[in-house]
Amino acid sequence: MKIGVVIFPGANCDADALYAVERIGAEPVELWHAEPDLKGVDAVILPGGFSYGDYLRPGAIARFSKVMRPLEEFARGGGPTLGVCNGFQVLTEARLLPGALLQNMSLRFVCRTVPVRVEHPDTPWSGACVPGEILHLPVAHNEGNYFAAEETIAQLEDEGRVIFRYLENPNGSRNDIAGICNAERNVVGMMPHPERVSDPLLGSEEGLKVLRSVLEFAGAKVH
Amino acid sequence: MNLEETYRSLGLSDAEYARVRELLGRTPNFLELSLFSVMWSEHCGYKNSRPLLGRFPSEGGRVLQGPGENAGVVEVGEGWALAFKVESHNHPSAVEPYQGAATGVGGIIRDILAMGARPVAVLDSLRFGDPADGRVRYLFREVVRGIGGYGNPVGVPTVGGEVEFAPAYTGNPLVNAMCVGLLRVEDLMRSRAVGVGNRVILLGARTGRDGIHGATFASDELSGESEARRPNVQVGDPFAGKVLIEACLELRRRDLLVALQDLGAAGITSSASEMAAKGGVGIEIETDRVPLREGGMEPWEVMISESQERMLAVVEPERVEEVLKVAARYGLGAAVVGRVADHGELRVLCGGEVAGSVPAEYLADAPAYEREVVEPEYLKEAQRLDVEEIPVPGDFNAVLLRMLSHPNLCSRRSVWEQYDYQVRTNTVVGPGADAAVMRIKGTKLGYAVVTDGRGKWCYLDPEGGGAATVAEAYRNLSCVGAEPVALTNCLNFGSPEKPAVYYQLARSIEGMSRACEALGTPVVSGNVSLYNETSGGAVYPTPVVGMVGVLEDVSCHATPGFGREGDVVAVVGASGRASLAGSEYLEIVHGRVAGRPPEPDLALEKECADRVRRLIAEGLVDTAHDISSGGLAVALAEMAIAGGVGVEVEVGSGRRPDVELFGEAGGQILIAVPGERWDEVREALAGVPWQIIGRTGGGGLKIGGFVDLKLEELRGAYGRDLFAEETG
Amino acid sequence: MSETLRRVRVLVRPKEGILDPQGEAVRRALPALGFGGVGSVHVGRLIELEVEDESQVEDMCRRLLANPTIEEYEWEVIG
Amino acid sequence: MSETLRRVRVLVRPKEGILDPQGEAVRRALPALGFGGVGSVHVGRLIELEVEDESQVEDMCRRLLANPTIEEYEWEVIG
Ligand SMILES: Nc1ncnc2c1ncn2[C@@H]1O[C@H](COP(=O)(O)OP(=O)(O)O)[C@@H](O)[C@H]1O
Ligand SMILES: [Mg+2]
Repeated sequence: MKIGVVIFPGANCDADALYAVERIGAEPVELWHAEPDLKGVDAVILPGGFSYGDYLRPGAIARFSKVMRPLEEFARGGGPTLGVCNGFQVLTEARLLPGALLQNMSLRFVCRTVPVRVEHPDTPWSGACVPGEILHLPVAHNEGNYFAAEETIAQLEDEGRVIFRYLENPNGSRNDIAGICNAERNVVGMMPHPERVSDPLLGSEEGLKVLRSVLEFAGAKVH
Repeated sequence: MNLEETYRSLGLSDAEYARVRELLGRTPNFLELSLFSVMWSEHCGYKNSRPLLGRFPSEGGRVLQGPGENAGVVEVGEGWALAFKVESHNHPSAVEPYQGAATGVGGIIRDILAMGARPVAVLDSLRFGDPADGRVRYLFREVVRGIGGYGNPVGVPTVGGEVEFAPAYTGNPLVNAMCVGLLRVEDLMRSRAVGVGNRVILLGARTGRDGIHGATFASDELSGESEARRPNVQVGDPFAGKVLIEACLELRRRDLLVALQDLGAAGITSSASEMAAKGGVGIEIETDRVPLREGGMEPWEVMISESQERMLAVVEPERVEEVLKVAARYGLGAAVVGRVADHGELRVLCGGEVAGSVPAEYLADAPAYEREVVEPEYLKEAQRLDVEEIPVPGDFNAVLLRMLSHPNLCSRRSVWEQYDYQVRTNTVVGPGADAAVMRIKGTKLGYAVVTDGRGKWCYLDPEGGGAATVAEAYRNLSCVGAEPVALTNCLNFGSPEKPAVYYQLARSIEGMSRACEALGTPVVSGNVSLYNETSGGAVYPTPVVGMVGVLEDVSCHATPGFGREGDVVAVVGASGRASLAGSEYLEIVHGRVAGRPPEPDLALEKECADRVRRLIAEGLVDTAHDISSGGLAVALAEMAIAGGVGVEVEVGSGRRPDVELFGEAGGQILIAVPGERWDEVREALAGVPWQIIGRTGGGGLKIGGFVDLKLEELRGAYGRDLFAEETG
Repeated sequence: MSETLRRVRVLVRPKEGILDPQGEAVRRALPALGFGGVGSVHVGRLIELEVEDESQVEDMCRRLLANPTIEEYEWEVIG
Repeated sequence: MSETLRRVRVLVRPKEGILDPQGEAVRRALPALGFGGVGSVHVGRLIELEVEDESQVEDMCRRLLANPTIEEYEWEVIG
């Protein structure tokens, strides 16, 4: 399976995402922001970092990158797409996911490992988890405070689209939301960094479960 | 303004001006005078420290590059090497703390980049005044935000550092940043310009008027006038910095560069003249080819601007096009601004005319001042301490809680949680331990990094304190299981023109050097920051040491937290040396900064630390922590809090309990070992002093009949948020 | 060419009802500095740019300069 | 009480000559988004607040709302 990792200028978790993809035994493919080509990948990860310095608003400039046109097509066509941290911010700016990520309530950048509950395993990025499973995942962000209009939040909850939820909310996000998916459930955005917990030497490899899900998902689809 | 006023206003002394005239054999024009003034500033020219720095031992088996380059480089193994250096940004941070700290991080990262290394870790060593003061709190908060504000986006994890508070730093905070870079030995780059006819390419941001005369500013005492110099303030652009890193690494990978140099203080002038002087060549810069951010800049302004996020590269003519292409792909500015020449001069051209030209080696060779080293008056008085006058407290629980919640001893979590310490997924042990441990992907190898500074001890005893600083760094690396290899340092002192400060500087260097020799850790790079003074006087003499160590198998490392109940808890190192002199306890509880701290016994120090390190490397010990600020009681509390497991120990030397509990000496390491492994450990410790003091377990900390506290109580005191607004 | 450029000022602010932690932080900081009697505080963005064609500005605001989910904007030509 | 409150608008922008990384990044991004003909771009802060006593505003700007080291500001009463 080929998993593409988009490299925006200013992204800084691209290498980590590529590494994690390798760790789950998939083939990592670099997708350069300026090339409108997904190189035939089966899934795409928009990694964390500070694309364009997070200037103006996180993700605001990156979402206009050339690579975003084929990516939007891919996502709208049901392709498994994961945005992590800044990647999540890009997906909301691109309207592939609802809502926005505001500045943390504390007004501080926060880098901390927090317990996160997997609410729904029926996405390509959570299928390897059991419902209610608790993963310990690091967050590292300044704008991770998920916000959407009341109706949108209610809809997300009703439709089971809150995929990851903080047990200890590090940023003030509504309903302790750590990650959501789109209505078709193939596009997931999350603030915690699963790719960072990808090796026992780093403390744990719990995060690989999130990424392995997409392998299972692809396998399931083939059968 | 006449000539005399001009050179004085640029910061040159009469004698220095005379020297310039003599060297040139003529009167310099304004541009040339500007070049000399920035290059002969203390900051760039090391006028007062150069003769002393020669004392540092700088050679060792693993050293690939000692002082004299943008960073020192040591070999790790399997073809890997580490480049590292620490640098100060004290003055800019005093004026504009966020941007001062941010650009400090950016600047040191580019020094590492210039060696051809990928920046992989940042550490920050910070000193502020009393945090009860509102302005101090503002400086502290903004400096920390600035470090994260640059380090986080640029994708280099900030994995360690220190923060200390003392009134001596009130008007003049210290903001030192260290960066470590990883490279293949064969990729080591240097900044020597060679090859007459080669092109000089300026990479990165456009040049503006920012930081004009920043180097001179950094070499001045802070005064009301500093406020007026505010247009000097530089703003960091981490996004541009990140792009610059990636582009330079690609240029390096594709072997497109002859030499590379960052632009720091004194901008193009400093970089070009140093590159030329090192290569024994000349460099011509055409200022009208330099991409500018604002109109109407004079050639001299272009030459000394300190705009951030720029690098200077020497490139063979036939590779220029390729270099420009790589830059374009990254959206990075790049312009050919000059060429390497055979005349040995830094020549500035504007509109085809020579605007100024001076031999590069003269610029690089500032006059050096040696002064007499005379013991200052204050020292004898400060060292006087009659312990009998210090009352023994009644309630040790209360004393310990008070100490644990003191800004100098409490948890630094509220600082380091603002830093991304994990990005790049190599951080094996992050902030909060004795040293950070990093892995090198694709190998079993790891390295550890730490910064240490003991300003108060250096104030009370410059030589002993200097040695203790190096010994502490050595011990901290050993506690995580790393073999200490080499160090970098930043010498933060007051005005060297004051005899007391010069004495502190000279003796600290002596003490550090002795420790380096005894411990076998050479100095491979460093930085000097003098004139750290305000009307309130000089800062504590604060040499900051950044040390790097190697782990052959990074999976065998240790952390401070107690991990199991029932472990044997032992102290390795000489007992009975702990003293209240210069201790945190003496200051926090009794309000005194006094006494002569115990001098490290370097041979024993090394022996003990090396034994512990070997035990860790062999996988026998995984829990270790040195006894440092706050003494035994604080060290035990930290281990219990970190691991969430309590401990019960006895103390019984018959000395005063406050000395036993809170005295400081250095040289001692606490280890916790499962009972079944103890015999093996004991055998390995044969020949060095050690002592079993108790066992882990229970829900808190018990020390003899003196301390009995629950983990929650310890956590409550220790875990305070340093940024929370004080009430009352 | 600079004669043909118009200067435009764009003001972007958090929409009514959207959490504004920065504004809130400023509001809370003011009394400690001795500034009493302050009601609401909101922090937004100011963007000043020079454009050749002001008919593009509305589109720029909607697509890039503001995020309609959380922000509202207004703009005017100032020179 | 709200009758006695005046609405004040504060504009804070990077001082002339001080680097404006945000403005620069936006300026460079615009052409790729199909917005040509853009000259300079500067990004600053907009602060809107309600105060009882507008004579305090100048002081507020200097001490809290702007960083006079690198920023300049202007303010006006808007209601
Ligand atoms: N305290 C010190 N100990 C050892 N080397 C030092 C010290 N201070 C400066 N150096 C060395 O002197 C050279 C010049 O330092 P500096 O001007 O800070 O370098 P750069 O211009 O690359 O930032 C460097 O090679 C640096 O490592
Ligand atoms: Mg350098």
